[in-house]
Amino acid sequence: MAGSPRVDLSVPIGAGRVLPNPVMTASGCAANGRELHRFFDVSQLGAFVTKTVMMEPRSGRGTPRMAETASGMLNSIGLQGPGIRAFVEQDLPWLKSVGARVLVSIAGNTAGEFADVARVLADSDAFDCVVGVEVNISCPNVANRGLVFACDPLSSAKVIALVREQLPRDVPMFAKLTPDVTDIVSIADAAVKAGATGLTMINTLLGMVIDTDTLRPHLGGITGGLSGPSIRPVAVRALWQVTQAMRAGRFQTVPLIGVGGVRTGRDALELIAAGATMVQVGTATFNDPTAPQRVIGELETAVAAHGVDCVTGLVGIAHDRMVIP
Amino acid sequence: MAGSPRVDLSVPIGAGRVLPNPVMTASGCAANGRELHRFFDVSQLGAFVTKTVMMEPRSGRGTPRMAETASGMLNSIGLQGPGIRAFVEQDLPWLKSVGARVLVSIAGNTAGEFADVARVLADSDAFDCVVGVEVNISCPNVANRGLVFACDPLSSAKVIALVREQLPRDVPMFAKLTPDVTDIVSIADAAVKAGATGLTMINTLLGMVIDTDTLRPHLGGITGGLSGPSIRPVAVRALWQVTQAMRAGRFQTVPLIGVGGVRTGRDALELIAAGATMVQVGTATFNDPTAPQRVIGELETAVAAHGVDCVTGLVGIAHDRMVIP
Amino acid sequence: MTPPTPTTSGATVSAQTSARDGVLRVDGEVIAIRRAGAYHHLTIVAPGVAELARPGQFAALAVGGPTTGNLLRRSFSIHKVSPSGTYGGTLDLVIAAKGPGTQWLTELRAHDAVDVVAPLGRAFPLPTEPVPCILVGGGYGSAPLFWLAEVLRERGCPVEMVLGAGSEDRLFGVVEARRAADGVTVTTDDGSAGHRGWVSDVLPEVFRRTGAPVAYACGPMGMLQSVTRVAAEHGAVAQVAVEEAMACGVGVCMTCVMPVRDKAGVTKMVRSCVEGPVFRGDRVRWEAFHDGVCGVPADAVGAPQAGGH
Amino acid sequence: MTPPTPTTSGATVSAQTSARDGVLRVDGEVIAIRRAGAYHHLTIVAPGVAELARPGQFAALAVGGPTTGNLLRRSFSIHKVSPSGTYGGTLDLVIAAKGPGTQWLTELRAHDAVDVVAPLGRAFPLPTEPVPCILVGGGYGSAPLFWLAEVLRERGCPVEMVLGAGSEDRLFGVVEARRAADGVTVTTDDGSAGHRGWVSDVLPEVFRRTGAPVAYACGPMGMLQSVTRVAAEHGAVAQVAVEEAMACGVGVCMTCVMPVRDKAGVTKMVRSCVEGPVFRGDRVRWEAFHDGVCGVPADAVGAPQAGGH
Ligand SMILES: Cc1cc2nc3c(=O)[nH]c(=O)nc-3n(C[C@H](O)[C@H](O)[C@H](O)COP(=O)(O)OP(=O)(O)OC[C@H]3O[C@@H](n4cnc5c(N)ncnc54)[C@H](O)[C@@H]3O)c2cc1C
Ligand SMILES: Cc1cc2nc3c(=O)[nH]c(=O)nc-3n(C[C@H](O)[C@H](O)[C@H](O)COP(=O)(O)OP(=O)(O)OC[C@H]3O[C@@H](n4cnc5c(N)ncnc54)[C@H](O)[C@@H]3O)c2cc1C
Ligand SMILES: Cc1cc2nc3c(=O)[nH]c(=O)nc-3n(C[C@H](O)[C@H](O)[C@H](O)COP(=O)(O)O)c2cc1C
Ligand SMILES: Cc1cc2nc3c(=O)[nH]c(=O)nc-3n(C[C@H](O)[C@H](O)[C@H](O)COP(=O)(O)O)c2cc1C
Ligand code: FES
Ligand code: FES
Repeated sequence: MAGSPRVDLSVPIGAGRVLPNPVMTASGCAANGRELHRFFDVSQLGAFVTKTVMMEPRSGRGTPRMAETASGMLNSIGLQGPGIRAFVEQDLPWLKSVGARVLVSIAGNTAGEFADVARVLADSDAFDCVVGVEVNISCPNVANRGLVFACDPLSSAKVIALVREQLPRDVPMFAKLTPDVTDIVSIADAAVKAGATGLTMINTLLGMVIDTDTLRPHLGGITGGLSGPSIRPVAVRALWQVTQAMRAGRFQTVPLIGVGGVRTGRDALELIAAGATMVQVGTATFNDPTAPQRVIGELETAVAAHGVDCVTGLVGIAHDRMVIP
Repeated sequence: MAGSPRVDLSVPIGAGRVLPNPVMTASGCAANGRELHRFFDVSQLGAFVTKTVMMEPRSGRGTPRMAETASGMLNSIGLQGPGIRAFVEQDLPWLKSVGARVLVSIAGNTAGEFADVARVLADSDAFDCVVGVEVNISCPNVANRGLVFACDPLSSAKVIALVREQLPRDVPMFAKLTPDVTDIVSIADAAVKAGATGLTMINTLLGMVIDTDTLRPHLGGITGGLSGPSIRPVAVRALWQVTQAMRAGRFQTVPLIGVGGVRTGRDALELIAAGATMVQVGTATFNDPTAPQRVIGELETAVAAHGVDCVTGLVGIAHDRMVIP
Repeated sequence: MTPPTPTTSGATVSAQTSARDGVLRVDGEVIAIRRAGAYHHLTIVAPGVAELARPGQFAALAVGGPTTGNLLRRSFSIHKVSPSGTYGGTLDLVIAAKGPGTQWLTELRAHDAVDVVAPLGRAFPLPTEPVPCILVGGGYGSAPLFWLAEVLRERGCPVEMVLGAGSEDRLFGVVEARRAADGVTVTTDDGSAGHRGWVSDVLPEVFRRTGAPVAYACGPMGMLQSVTRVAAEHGAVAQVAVEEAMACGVGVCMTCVMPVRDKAGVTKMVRSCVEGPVFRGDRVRWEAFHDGVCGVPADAVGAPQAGGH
Repeated sequence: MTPPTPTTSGATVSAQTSARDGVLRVDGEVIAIRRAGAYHHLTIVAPGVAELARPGQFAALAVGGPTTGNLLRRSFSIHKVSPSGTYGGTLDLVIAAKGPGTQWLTELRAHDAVDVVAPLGRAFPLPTEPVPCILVGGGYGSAPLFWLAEVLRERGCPVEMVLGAGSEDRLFGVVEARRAADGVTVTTDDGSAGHRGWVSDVLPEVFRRTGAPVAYACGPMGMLQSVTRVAAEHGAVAQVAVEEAMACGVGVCMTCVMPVRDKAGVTKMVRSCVEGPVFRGDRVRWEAFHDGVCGVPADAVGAPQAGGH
């Protein structure tokens, strides 16, 4: 880092824990570490966020699983993964071995399954490299007509409360929210009150592409999740609204992880200014496999350019800088 | 149109009326006609959709009112307009004079104001050039904490029912929906049951941009509406879901107008394949002022390339063409 | 649907546009691009535009090519036009590389395609009498003034130019000014060329010396405001070309508005792309502008009411 | 954070990537681009890639430049590499212009920048004995085969090539093939060159004549499936390089999966970008592919259960 400006990039993730910088991978956009480690040392990240893991191994959906869209893409993976047991036996120990701080993303088909996954994780040998758990409630609830948990405050609260019981108190727990709701603040509120020590926003938007040659849905799974720079304005807005609500005292202030369309250090700073303490880099990694690491350096430069020596000084700053002419 | 393939582009807009082609401008993206008429004859359009007009003249918001985003933009105009009386005295007669078929977009601060606007319109001299009314319920409801009407089935239904009473039965009436809801099908359902003879989808997504130089919201109005190709996958998905629900008999089948990110004839065809009978061209007009007219020709070519001689044959076609391997 | 009309240079014009309407969408072609201090000077073949354009109007260029994620056109004052027969006419612009759009434009090479909509907006109104005129340009804001100077002198108006910028490299056209004007004053904030200071520091003297009843100005908003003030102090009218962020440039989006008084003194939020970019400076509600944001004056037509919309 | 290392040609390499890891992200530079029938042949300076690459691997190129709305890289088989000292090594690709990304790439000019990630994926496994080999290429699918032929012949393997395409202009490298192989058979669907028909029509004869125990193939999925079938009928193994839509190319997104049996016969949805693009043809569950869509076989690990997820 010779020649870089001196900026303290460290940020609190909750429960008294501190990350050396606010930049993370995004779940499902970095697999479980080995592949990106060929491009940069994943222990340099604030945290490495793993692909959402469920109880059992899952094949995911058929293909095509992706469609490129204007400044973004759709994906329909179907939460392919090895299952939590294989994850704690193979993936987590590897991440620990390279010195990564890990934010583990978990999900379940039912609220109970979320808790089961959390228990296996908490009991695992390599759990000490885990700096937090991200509860991906933006996935379908089999018990509720496949409706996404995070579309409903009650379902969200139930999952969060059950997972909370399985995790040691000193492990931060983030609820990952979907933007596809009428009122994201009410979901945030429910998650925090149920025990989430932080929130991750946003997951993908539900979208669809129809192939105009074949005139049928492009994705095997018909609809998919929209991600990339195209959705950044929605992420900024969601972070802004939830930060406003916390500042207004509607519910307890918790750290936010911003995600959605971050490609550069400036993009990361935009999410931070809206209220995020930490930032994840997702789809941009497909454009540039070095993106998560590159963003750390670019963010440092961008923060320094504002003459502050500590990134936490800019968290939510845009709320204090409104010009009312 | 010499050399063009022979395709019947005419489409039913409802109440027995037929448009010569399915392509329209989008409300707020074409002003009230004069400006685009310098680039092409607006009477060539299936219909010309006017800027949403309210009861009184409105100055709209301060500036900046726009921010460019990845493959899209944010706007925060604040429904600037001359008020319905000036509209029916100056704008509508001009549109009539050039032979345009007009879809008039209206809104109100309260449900009652929507009805008042509709009444003045229906009583106006040039009303015979009006082929339908688009009720922009994606605007804030002053009586309900500024919550957007279309975020709530009851508020939506109330507006639609009141406007319906003011319009002659043979005037098609479209409810314009916002995608910023947990369940767009339930809003569509409420609007149709309340008397909407069609639906327009989608209005902009709520978004926000923070200027990373000044670290404050870029727009004077803080948040704004996201539009452009970046949101097309969300429009396609919304049209798909509502068409699915109508095909499943959840509510009466009505014609849909697709809008969101259409830039080319192929984009228009994508929305048609998802279920739209008509298509509006919005933000793309800013990139190319001839876009709405260009899309007519491109759509004709795209339809012909599929070997069908009538665009209505492709409405919702993707629902019939799914491959389940 | 009617195919565009090809021209000798390969540039095409949208068929529906016609000279009657005063504006064209043209598939243009860069024929020359060269540096000019901190700026790039582009010459674009754009058949038909030259015949329609007048000084003060602007052109809106699409940026980024077929894969672009930047959808909005970028606007530039027309520096000059020449209705030469061979190419069907050219258009000159002076562009400062700033964000992604202007960066892309300034990296174009000869023979690259560029999509142009022009001419747009209201031109500088010309005096009916051969009165002395002062032309004030800030940075690249001087670009449209040389052509204006030429037109004014053709009408017998003596022309004084005042060019200002932050530093010498950000001045545009000082040499050209000496040819185009009867007198030239230069200022730079850092004193690297001409007088150290702002154009408003030297303007009073120029007004006194020339007795000009009108000043034409193009440049940053702050400068336009002070030109308006100094003009008023000398009993003159300022015609200022503003630069508001524009999404469409053609009058359909309502993003480019500013509070401007009409003849009757009523303030409306008017579109600077069609009712401007040239406004009478004394009609602009300068006090509404503050730090990059512009509010709606409370007395503007349809202004938000307290507790209202 | 450490700045990229500039090379003589101006191309830079991401500092964190290193040869140890077997893959690089390189700011490459086009040094030549020329048409080859229906395709474009690009030569790119990409220091370090040549030393790492083996036949069958691919490169993923970013498209559209700084303003691009197309974020995903496009993948191309590596046609050849040369670790020449002056430039720090070059990489050759053969690209068919199809959608916006390949269109942009094929319109690049010499000295344009292009962002390359390479080499990626699993190379063609080489026989340990000097056995005869059949190399089958469909369309631009022949691009990686000449380099493979060279490597095989260095090991003493006689090489037969079969090149097929829809029409003559879509054949790639027929002339090169005559030099690179001991025998060449050409087919076109329309008979415009070689035998009229598909490669699978002529393959049985080639297997009989050469007695090859292995065939290498690259081309459309349908062709790979029939090469696999014909190989099996002749007691041979097919090594096929597939082409699945890829969002990342580096193994992190899970979009490029296919149902493939492992050694134990268990079917998994495996990533074709890291576990492929070269697979043993008899391991691929071809029956799951249908009309551009691929389902998850019911016996695959973690397959959706009836009524389940
Ligand atoms: C009438 C008019 C005449 C102009 N004449 C010139 C000229 O002769 N030479 C010159 O270099 N520049 C001129 N400008 C400014 C020029 O349009 C902007 O610098 C340019 O649009 C910025 O684009 P960008 O991609 O570099 O920046 P970005 O910041 O990426 O632009 C983002 C968006 O904001 C808009 N925008 C940003 N800044 C401005 C601005 N100052 N004015 C209008 N829109 C803006 C852009 O059009 C774009 O839509 C003029 C502007 C106007 C309105
Ligand atoms: C391992 C591998 C090797 C390849 N080798 C070559 C080669 O040597 N020469 C060549 O011309 N082409 C090759 N292809 C195909 C090439 O990648 C696609 O034609 C190209 O990505 C299409 O991009 P586009 O912008 O033209 O099309 P678009 O349709 O705009 O592409 C949209 C998206 O879909 C993806 N995509 C579309 N078609 C394909 C496809 N067939 N394979 C993979 N991704 C696709 C693109 O990467 C992009 O993300 C190869 C593909 C793979 C996977
Ligand atoms: C291919 C792909 C797979 C994803 N898988 C997951 C996942 O397993 N769990 C999850 O919480 N989010 C998943 N996401 C969502 C991302 O983590 C992120 O929230 C979203 O993509 C927005 O960020 P981006 O625009 O930076 O990609 C996935 C996104 C993509 C593109
Ligand atoms: C500048 C601007 C102004 C708009 N004004 C209105 C409006 O007054 N009424 C309305 O119903 N929709 C309005 N819209 C939304 C559009 O009509 C359209 O629904 C939306 O932009 C999505 O389509 P697009 O992606 O083609 O622009 C506006 C959009 C833009 C960009
Ligand atoms: S820029 Fe669109 S109305 Fe002026
Ligand atoms: S393309 Fe992303 S995992 Fe293969």
